[in-house]
Amino acid sequence: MTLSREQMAQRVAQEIQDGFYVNLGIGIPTLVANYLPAGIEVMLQSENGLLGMGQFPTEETVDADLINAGKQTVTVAKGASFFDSAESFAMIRGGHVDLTVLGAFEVDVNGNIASYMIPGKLIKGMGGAMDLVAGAENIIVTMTHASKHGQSKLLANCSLPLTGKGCIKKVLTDLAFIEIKAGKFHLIEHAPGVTVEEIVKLTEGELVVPAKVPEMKF
Amino acid sequence: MTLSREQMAQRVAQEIQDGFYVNLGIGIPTLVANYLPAGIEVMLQSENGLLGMGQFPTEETVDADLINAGKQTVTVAKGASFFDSAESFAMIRGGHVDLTVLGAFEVDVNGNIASYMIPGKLIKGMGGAMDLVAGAENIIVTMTHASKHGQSKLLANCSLPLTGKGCIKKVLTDLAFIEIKAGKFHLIEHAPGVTVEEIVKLTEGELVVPAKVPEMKF
Amino acid sequence: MAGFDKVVSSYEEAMAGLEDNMTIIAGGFGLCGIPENLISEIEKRGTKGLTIVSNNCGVDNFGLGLLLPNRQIKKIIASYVGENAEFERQMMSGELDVELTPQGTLAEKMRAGGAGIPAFFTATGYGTPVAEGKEEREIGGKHYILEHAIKGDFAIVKAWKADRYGNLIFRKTARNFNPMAATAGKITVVEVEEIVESGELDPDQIHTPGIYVNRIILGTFEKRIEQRTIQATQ
Amino acid sequence: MAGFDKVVSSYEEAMAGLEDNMTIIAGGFGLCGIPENLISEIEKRGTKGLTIVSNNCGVDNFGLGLLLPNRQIKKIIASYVGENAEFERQMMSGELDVELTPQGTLAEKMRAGGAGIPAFFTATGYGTPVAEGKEEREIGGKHYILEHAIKGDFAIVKAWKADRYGNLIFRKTARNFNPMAATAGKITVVEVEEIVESGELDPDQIHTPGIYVNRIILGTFEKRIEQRTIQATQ
Repeated sequence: MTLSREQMAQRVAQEIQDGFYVNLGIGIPTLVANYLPAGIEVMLQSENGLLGMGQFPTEETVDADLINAGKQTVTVAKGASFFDSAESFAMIRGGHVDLTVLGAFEVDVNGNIASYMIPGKLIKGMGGAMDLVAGAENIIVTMTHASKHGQSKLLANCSLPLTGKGCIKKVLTDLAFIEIKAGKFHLIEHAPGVTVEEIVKLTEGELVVPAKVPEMKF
Repeated sequence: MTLSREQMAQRVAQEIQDGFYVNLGIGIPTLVANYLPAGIEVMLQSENGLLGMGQFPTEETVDADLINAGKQTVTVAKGASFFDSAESFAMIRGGHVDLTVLGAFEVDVNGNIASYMIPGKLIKGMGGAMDLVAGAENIIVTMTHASKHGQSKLLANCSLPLTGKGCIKKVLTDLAFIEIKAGKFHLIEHAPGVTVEEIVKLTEGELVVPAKVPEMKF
Repeated sequence: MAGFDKVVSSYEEAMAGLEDNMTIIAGGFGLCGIPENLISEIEKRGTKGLTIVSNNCGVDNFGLGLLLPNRQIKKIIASYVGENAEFERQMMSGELDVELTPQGTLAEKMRAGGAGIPAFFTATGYGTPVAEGKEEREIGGKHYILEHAIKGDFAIVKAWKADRYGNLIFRKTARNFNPMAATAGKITVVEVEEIVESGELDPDQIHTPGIYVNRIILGTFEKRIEQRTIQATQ
Repeated sequence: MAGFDKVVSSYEEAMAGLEDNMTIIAGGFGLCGIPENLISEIEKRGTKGLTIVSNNCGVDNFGLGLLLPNRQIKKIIASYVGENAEFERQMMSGELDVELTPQGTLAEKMRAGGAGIPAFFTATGYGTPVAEGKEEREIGGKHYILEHAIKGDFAIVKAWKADRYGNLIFRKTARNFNPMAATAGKITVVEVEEIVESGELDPDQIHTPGIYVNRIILGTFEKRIEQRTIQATQ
């Protein structure tokens, strides 16, 4: 059984520690906020200029001047602050965000990531993704392990134009939790009901498989 | 009769236009604020983080958290703002200040200025002077025309280490108002009671003297 | 205009001096904090050949998207240009030149333009298409590319409050690119929801000092919401 | 310390981890807005071989000047180091290494350190002794030199108010270098005059977001005035 989007978010959430400042990208990363471990405090950074993002507003509290990086209306959490875009990316580029979670099309054994552009298709832009991957010390990429047609997204070399070079160390897919070290993928955990063989088959880049691969816990 | 410090300040003040943002250095430049033409509004920038510097405080209003770049206690004028040092020098370096007035040891025909360091003497530092001369479009240097020993301070080449290169276009001395253009000094006005000959004698760098040199008006 | 009073009374006056082929730096993120009436004034003037520097390009019938139907924009420098069918058409047909720039780099380029920093190194974009044609350098064992400052003939800015001297306060995430844009225009025009007398704003709480601002105009704003997202009621 | 509560209860705890030969970035301009008790704690600890990055170096018996008698400072990076006899003695004798840096460049180097910008070009210092050994470049017909970012093992900062999460508000010109210093330390320690509960500060009015701050301590301050200048009474 491959992980659902919610399970992927749930597994990523386990990596978050008390007192972390976290930037969550659009898509699965956004769902991570719903699965934070009990008893820990986290502040969400939104790169359009907000530290301490809260829940979505009610009809009564919706405010056009208060949105997140996905352009959705939001609210603020206790202790939040607003700032301009230069300051926001100073935080990101300067490595002050403890964890960044974002999606991707492809990742390779050298930690390269491709996530913003498919040649021939409409190019909408990289937004803040290039800044996030270049600045964060700690990034988790969330994506499906392979395309619908069974093509691996964990490659020896990214085939698409890069969003960042040599910056990804952790990937959470619907099949596995993988670390990238010294030019290789390392299998850290497999999803419940997914065999190591299936993971190996769908991983194009060199994958180091330890003798015993733990199953993800939820 | 050479100009007094107050007269020098008074002449410089005539160059200030309504709505100017002005940075005044320590010494004679500071006195300029006392001679602003009637009916004009000026905002004084202090590079330690204040736009809209006011008068000195009274005993009652003195505040250790409110000083100018000369470390004197001050007050704020109407419409003032505080900001950090990076923002302050963004204003200066970015050319947003309309007029900068500062002192110097020497100026030369190429617009070079030496104002912060005399080799062999104690070096206290350049403070914000290098930023001010590199960033301002419009600078007036105020200094005596020559040393007490009669040595010209308007030179063919500055002899002291530079504060800035090719950045000075106007000099107001106790003898004359001088512009620097195309590698030469140009005599614009003489001080009342000072002859053109005296000025020529005390100007080491090449000085262009027009047929008729107006006398400064106060 | 005497002294520091920067308030103008019409949008026509606010954008006076705008000419074909100028560069305009605009504040705003998505449709949040955009100078919507200044954009409408540019549409009305029909100015052509513009280079626009803005994080996004509005939507089909709002924000900077309004400048597309009459092909007023020659080039746009932006980080994300999604939600706009006419934009896509002009981009695909080559009528519109699009220079994609990472969001943080774009913000820093505007800041640098205002701050007299002509160029800076950043890791953002190293090893990506953004690095093409740019100088690369290793500093302290990490790779960087050189990015240059951006300045505009005009900057168009939306703030919440201003005093008559042009001191600005922004509100919530409508701040975004506006403070940097304000510093980077030869002429900086700001539209606001409220103008107060000089001296009424706390000097410690001003986001943008008036020195960067040339003109202030009082506006009314639609503030369209792009992704209205409401909590499920309990 | 749970969650984001960054308040510590002693100066000893505030400076825990400080070791010989570390680099400390300090806020303050002259004696205005200096972290005076954090400096005293460093004096008390007797830490040696320090590199100090600060606009000034205090006076003989106050501020960073307190670190001179026991020769705790190996090197100082500053823009102006005037008013201090012991400083002059150590500088002239070569016991103290002084790197003079223009004030605006110093502020920008600290900001760059915090913002992940490793180096930037500036016109400041071009053609002067400051340019020696630095890369020069002509950009758009103007001359610039390349300056590099500064980061510290510690940053010591004085703010006016903080909430428990480390969000900071500065007061008047005591702000100066403090916000940049706060971004540039691996460990940033802030002493303040008042600590409020999180959520009490207006999110629009925070000068330094708590993400940059590691420790907060409540202090009492002498706030010595260097040039007490009073208006002549009328």
